[in-house]
Amino acid sequence: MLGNLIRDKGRPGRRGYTLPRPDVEPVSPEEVVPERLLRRERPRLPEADEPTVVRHYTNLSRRNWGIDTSFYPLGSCTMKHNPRANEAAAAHPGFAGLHPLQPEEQVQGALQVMYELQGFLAEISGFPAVSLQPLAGAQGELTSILMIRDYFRDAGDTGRRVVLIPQTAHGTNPATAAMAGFEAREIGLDARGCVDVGELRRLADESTAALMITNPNTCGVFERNMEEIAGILHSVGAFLYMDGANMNANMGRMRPADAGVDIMHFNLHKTFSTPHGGGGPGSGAIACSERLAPFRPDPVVERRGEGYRFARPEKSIGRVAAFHGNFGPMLRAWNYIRMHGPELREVTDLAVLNANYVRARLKGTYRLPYEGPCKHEVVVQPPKGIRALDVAKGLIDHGFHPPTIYFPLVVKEAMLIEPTETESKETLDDFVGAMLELAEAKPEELEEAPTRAPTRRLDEARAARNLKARW
Amino acid sequence: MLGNLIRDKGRPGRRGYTLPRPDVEPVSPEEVVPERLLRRERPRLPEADEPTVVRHYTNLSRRNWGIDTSFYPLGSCTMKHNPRANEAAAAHPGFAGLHPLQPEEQVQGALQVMYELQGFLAEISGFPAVSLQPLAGAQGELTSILMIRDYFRDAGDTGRRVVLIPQTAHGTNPATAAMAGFEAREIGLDARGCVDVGELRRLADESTAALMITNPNTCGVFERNMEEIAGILHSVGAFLYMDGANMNANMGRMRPADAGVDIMHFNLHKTFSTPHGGGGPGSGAIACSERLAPFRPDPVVERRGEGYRFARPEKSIGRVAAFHGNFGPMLRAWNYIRMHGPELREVTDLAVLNANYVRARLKGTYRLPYEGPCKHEVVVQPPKGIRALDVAKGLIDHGFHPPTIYFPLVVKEAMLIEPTETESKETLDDFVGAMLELAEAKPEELEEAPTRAPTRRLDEARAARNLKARW
Amino acid sequence: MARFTPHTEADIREMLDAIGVGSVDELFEDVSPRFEGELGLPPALSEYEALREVERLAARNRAGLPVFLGAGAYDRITPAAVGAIISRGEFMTSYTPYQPEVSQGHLQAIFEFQSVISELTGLEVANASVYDAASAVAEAALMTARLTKRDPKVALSAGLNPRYREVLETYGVEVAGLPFEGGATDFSGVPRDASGVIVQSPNFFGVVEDVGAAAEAAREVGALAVAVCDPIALAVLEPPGRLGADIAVGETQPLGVPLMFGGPYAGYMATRQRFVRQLPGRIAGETVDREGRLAYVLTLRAREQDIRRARANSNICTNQALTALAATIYTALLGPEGLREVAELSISKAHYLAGRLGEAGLRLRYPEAPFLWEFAVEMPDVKGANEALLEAGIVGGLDLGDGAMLVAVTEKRTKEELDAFVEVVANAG
Amino acid sequence: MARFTPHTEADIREMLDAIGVGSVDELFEDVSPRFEGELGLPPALSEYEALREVERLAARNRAGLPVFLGAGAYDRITPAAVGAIISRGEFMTSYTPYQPEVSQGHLQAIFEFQSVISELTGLEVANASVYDAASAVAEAALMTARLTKRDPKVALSAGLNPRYREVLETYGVEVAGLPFEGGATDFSGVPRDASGVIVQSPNFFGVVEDVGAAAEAAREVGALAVAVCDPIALAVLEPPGRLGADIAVGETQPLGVPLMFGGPYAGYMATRQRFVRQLPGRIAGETVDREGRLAYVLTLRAREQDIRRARANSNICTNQALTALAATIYTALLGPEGLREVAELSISKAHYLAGRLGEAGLRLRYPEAPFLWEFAVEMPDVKGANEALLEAGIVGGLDLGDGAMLVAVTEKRTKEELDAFVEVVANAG
Repeated sequence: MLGNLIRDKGRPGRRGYTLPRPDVEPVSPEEVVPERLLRRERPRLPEADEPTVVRHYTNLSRRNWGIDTSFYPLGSCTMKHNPRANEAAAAHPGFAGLHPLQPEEQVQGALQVMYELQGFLAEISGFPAVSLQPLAGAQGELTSILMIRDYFRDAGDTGRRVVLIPQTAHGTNPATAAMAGFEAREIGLDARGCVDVGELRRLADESTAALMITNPNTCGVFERNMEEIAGILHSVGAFLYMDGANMNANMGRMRPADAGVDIMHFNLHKTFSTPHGGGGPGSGAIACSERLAPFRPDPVVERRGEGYRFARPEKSIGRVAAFHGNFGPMLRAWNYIRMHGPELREVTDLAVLNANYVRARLKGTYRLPYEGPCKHEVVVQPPKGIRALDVAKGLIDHGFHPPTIYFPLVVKEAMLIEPTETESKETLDDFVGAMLELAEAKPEELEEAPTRAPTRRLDEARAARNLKARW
Repeated sequence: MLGNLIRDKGRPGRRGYTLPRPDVEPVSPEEVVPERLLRRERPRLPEADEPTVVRHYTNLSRRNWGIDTSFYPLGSCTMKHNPRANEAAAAHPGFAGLHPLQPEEQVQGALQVMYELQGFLAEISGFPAVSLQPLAGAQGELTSILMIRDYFRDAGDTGRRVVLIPQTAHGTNPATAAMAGFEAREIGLDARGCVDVGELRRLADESTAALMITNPNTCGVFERNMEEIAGILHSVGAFLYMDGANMNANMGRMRPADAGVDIMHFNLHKTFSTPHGGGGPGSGAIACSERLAPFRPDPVVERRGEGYRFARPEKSIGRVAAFHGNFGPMLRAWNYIRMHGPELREVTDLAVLNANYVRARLKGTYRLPYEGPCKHEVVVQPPKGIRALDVAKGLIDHGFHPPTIYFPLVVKEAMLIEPTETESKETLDDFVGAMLELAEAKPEELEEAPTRAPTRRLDEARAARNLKARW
Repeated sequence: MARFTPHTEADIREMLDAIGVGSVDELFEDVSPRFEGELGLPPALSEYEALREVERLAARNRAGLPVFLGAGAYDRITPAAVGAIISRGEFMTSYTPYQPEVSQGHLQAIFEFQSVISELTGLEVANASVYDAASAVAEAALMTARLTKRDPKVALSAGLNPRYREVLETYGVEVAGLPFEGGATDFSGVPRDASGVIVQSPNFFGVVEDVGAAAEAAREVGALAVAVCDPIALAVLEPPGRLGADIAVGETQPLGVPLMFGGPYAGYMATRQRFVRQLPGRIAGETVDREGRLAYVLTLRAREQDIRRARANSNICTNQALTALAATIYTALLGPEGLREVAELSISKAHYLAGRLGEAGLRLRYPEAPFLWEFAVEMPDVKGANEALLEAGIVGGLDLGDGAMLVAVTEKRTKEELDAFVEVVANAG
Repeated sequence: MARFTPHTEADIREMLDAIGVGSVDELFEDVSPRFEGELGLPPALSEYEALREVERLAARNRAGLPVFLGAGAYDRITPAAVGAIISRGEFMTSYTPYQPEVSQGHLQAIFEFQSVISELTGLEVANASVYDAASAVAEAALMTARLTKRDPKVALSAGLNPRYREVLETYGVEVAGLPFEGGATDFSGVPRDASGVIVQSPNFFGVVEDVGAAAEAAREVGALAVAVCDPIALAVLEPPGRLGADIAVGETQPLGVPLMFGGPYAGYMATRQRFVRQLPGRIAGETVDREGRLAYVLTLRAREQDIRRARANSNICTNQALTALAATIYTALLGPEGLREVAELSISKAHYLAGRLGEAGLRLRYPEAPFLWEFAVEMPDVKGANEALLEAGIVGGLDLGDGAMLVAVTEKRTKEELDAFVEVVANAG
């Protein structure tokens, strides 16, 4: 019997799609391309009919969980409900059919969406300037750090080689700093899980380009010393960058610009409910101060009279994407913000309420490395003798997607739980019930989990050892 | 813990949808309706948020199989692939947003679709006249028989009280005859499974209004004596009606009008690939001879000059639907026929090929009550000692939706298998493999099946005994 | 090669060999008379070409304009989530749940639909849907005959949607007319041999009728009362079951189903528990599986055609399951408060429009009768008014053919649209 | 109340009690500086109102016209099945498959995507996608630096899409220009310290370049060759892996992904097996579960930022999984013959158009160079031509700013549209 790949389900000569018949004289590749540049062997691609393709991918999807099927409290990923209205907006042929290079006068509706979204993000963050171009959060980080790099280049300030990064940071932060040519230097935490201000004072100097802070940080703890931190950095001429992955704890409650942040990125797919798609597309818009605004990527959208147009910021770092960014997620985020208006604050409030509720209910059974209240997510540790991995797999058998585990790195056996505001108390109660039950399970039983998922635990080492990454 | 109904997942005060704010002075029902006609108690409806509703119905769907998930050889139901192009057509707001009572000049595109579809069905059946109005196959039957009734009334022929129905007929046939006020009289079969022509000769007389034949019949056997049968009926002044549920075995190979049929219905959802939706919507268009054409339901679509308009046939039986029929399925069927053109014959050919292939492969293990070749479906019987029901449930554990079982009634332990043309040889081979394996299973083991489905076998008697049909 | 078929030449060869015939033609040797020609259909189009053709035809329709037509189909707001869910393949590409073990999704959805209808109508039991409101009315009339053991004969007035009445008559039900005055029905003269009395509320002209009076009139002659009700209206009107109706029927299109030029919609039917065996159509009931887990199954099947054949209580088989699912999801999203809000918004806007039309000098046909969101307004030249409205980008109301327009106003209409309507009509009138 | 949240007043009360605080405000007491104002955003709209606004904005775009723009994004035919499948909630609402037991759908789809890309490019291994072609080019350039242990410096010509070049430069890669003549690149002068040579084929001007020459030139200086290829072109062109390229990158938008004003698209990257540890991004690999069943898992994770942090080979995390899935489904539907047919139809139509333009007296900029479906044609007034085209309901080609228009012709263009294009341009020119 053949395997389960789509290629195994085909047979030579089958076709899943019919194209229009030629209405002009056929011209073959052989007639127009030199022979040595012509393909000699057919690619071994599936040859399958539409019914088979539809059934194959439908059944694949049934081996996958999403927010639509299950509670999905993946910490730092903000797996909130994706409103179907957003999808209706993005499906509109008046947007979906637009070519990115159509002249500005043909795409005024799209430009207006971008212009207004820039304004919404400016308002939410408190910054005067936005760029929607970065294609994902990590690219938003890179864009921000490159802007800082270019700022110093432009200022002739050549000694800025260090970017400070708290131990709690997402891995993308140090990777970004390195990619932008900086030395990523780690900075420790205080007892509350916040950036150690004392250490910052010692480390920050004229070689410092920026500190990359996440707030609330990945322990779910609010960095209360933001203003002080910003002050220290500014005093040595450095910038404070904020990783906006956790903006779902801030909207309407804290504006990064007010706290002294100089530049930040948003994850439209996290905070503003655009679908995560199994790992993208995301969208990593950035917002920044006047000082950094001239360095934004090319282009941004400006208003001129009644119309909108693209413009290149004066000292732009250049493009980070071939076109204008991931417009699909922008349109969805615009729609989401339009459906909330100032009530976005309640999104924040309920996200934080949900996390604190889970925290309160787990307290006493799970260990809480940091004092409360937490923000939109909470980091917990299983009781001694039980591994986070086993609890995670055990949750699958209870019908829950596991939280993020073994992150943040500073907490041993960390389980980072982000319920988001779109989950009900009953769901949280069921989840807590499962967590409490698992805390009392025998480790050797837990080791067997999951038993009710599409697969049992996988041999991950084997995949790396004998790499097979294609048919 | 609450149950799994959507109502159990709500809580007073929750809302899944926000409506526009009033932009006029609010008027309450109390202001405009006499108090005794005002609702006193709130209906106990779900109060749930959008995330919960989406998750609930997504997970319900995951407890359901469809053609998209599994081979679904339900005999007499033509569970062929539903092309996604049809869905794209039906989703077009230029159709989906049309009110049925918009004046004809505002709906010319929709009328053209109906007019062309009438023509397509006329061509496929060989008849000069079509009505698209019946909302499902059974209503198409009823429409046909009512037309025959009115024909005789109109002709002053008052003695026609009997409708003859072969033993193999779908249950809708006798039910329809009864509903139209006729006496449904059964007629037997010959050894081949076809209408017993001798018996027909004896039964047919001036009290006969019609014979309702299905061709190929529900044994998957072609009624070869169609012309003779039509002749007998016509000789006594009666009509030959054909149940078109099985047109997937006829398109391009046999036109009912050519065989002497006077009137027939189509199932657009079977033959022309519109989705069955878990039990509808269907669409039961009819086609008929010139003689019966004046009796078609009101309205049909006519062409006048460059435009299209509705018209009431001269002696119409009246409406069978509030509006023009199930337009959604019509549009899909139109699209399907446009994508096939004369190649519809190949649909028929491959449907019949698939059924005969299954038949040939099962032969020797399963009993074949009728000689071959079969048409688009085949009736088989399990080996002695094994029940059709058990094989059916066993198939579920192999990942196949069961065929129709215990129908046709004339075959004991019947399993009516209709593979349709959209299934591949590999799928049929896998299915046959499962069937052969089940034929050798121990009855007591089979009795346990299914064990891998969302539920085990149900207590059907209990459902009827203690009727609970609502929350 | 045919589209959507996987057969290669090699497949066909192998299959023919297994069957033991030389060609596909041989499989049709028993077919007589055989059609040997080529079907006279336009040549096959690719998907893209066909959809472009759909696009072209769609452009010949006037869709997307504000619509003031009602009369049984209403231009209401449809939540995006409804379409997203019902298009899932498991719902869309399955059929009647004869095999409950692999059909729990649809079965439970039907159970929920029945529950929604029972709650809205105030009756104990509902079926899984019938084709549309018209066939529901007809089936209900036939049901009254079976239950009263009388010939099917129903008393009704001009307040019943004339299209429903037409279908009733097509289905062979005798109709006895009742007087209709001032917008409402006079139920005092129900014939003694009637099997049923039918009351629509709000009626065809939008007027809220006295369902209780109809029920009483039915009871007096030993007939049953059938109420025809818009489910949105039941968010604010006393349910027919509470007013004495024995059967309630109607159209679920207002519950989140697109207009789609008249269908697919879905009729609903509800009745008293003791009449359930005369209820046509599918019914899903609760039960348990072998392991005691709650599950759903089609039940009381002995009423149906595939079991009882000529003695079935209807010939209905395929109903409108997917549409009924849409209505269920809609109701779940809106909830009781949402439905009420839809009703209230529609009432507010309709009464605003009626008021403005009055100010503009137009007269309601039934000025004293209570209405919700649909009303007849007198107009010297309805056709002219509708043409003027269309020019202004508005689809006007239904021309009643006797100097009045039937106007429906849903929650979807904005004040702007209402004002534009008044302005055009006032000038055209 | 916020939308899409289930919290009732009672829920909130109970939850606050469990937490032991009196109000939600208290949960923000540690926030400083706290924002105490109201966000200056337009008031909340209902779904219907928001979507009507979308409708209005969409009407300010000129979409749905025949498009002759290419330059990295192509108006190709998209099968209806693609959108139907990728919108399934399990695919759409999940995230990176960190938990393989409940993510086999996406993991297998990634494995299939990698396989498709490997097959098309003739290279052994591909990743799960990066953001777009531009970032793929930049990541490839950085990869050449890591592999050669040189500073990132790539040789390339004007044949590379200038937008890709811009991103490359933004990413900090040094660029050495190569001569570009007659529509093709002269690879003879690659600097000895270059880490890579980049060749795009078909190049920005639509011309098929000699990828083999680029590879040889790279090898001579110890650099690696990066080929940038349209995946549809690879149905007919010799794959870069066979022509000596070490890395192939490109844009999967032509594989069934809507234009969507420039994104989401998905970049692909493929390379030789021995370079896999320097490949950025996710990679799904085959393995087995405890019961020996075949399954898929993210593998070689030690390359990635969440494991290796500052020493990761890229900072990429979220990629374009759903778009990559769309491309995989598209490829599965079309198959090798379908892809070839798309290419051949495009070639036929483009050459027909080029011929007709020639007849009309317009000159191709590179008349001797081989092209597939995109070409530069000289025109005195490109802007004027495009305006005339728009008036005729056609979106013209890209104004190259130097008296030429870059014209892309896909299989979607009909002869009618091509003829109309010629007629307008001939008259406007």
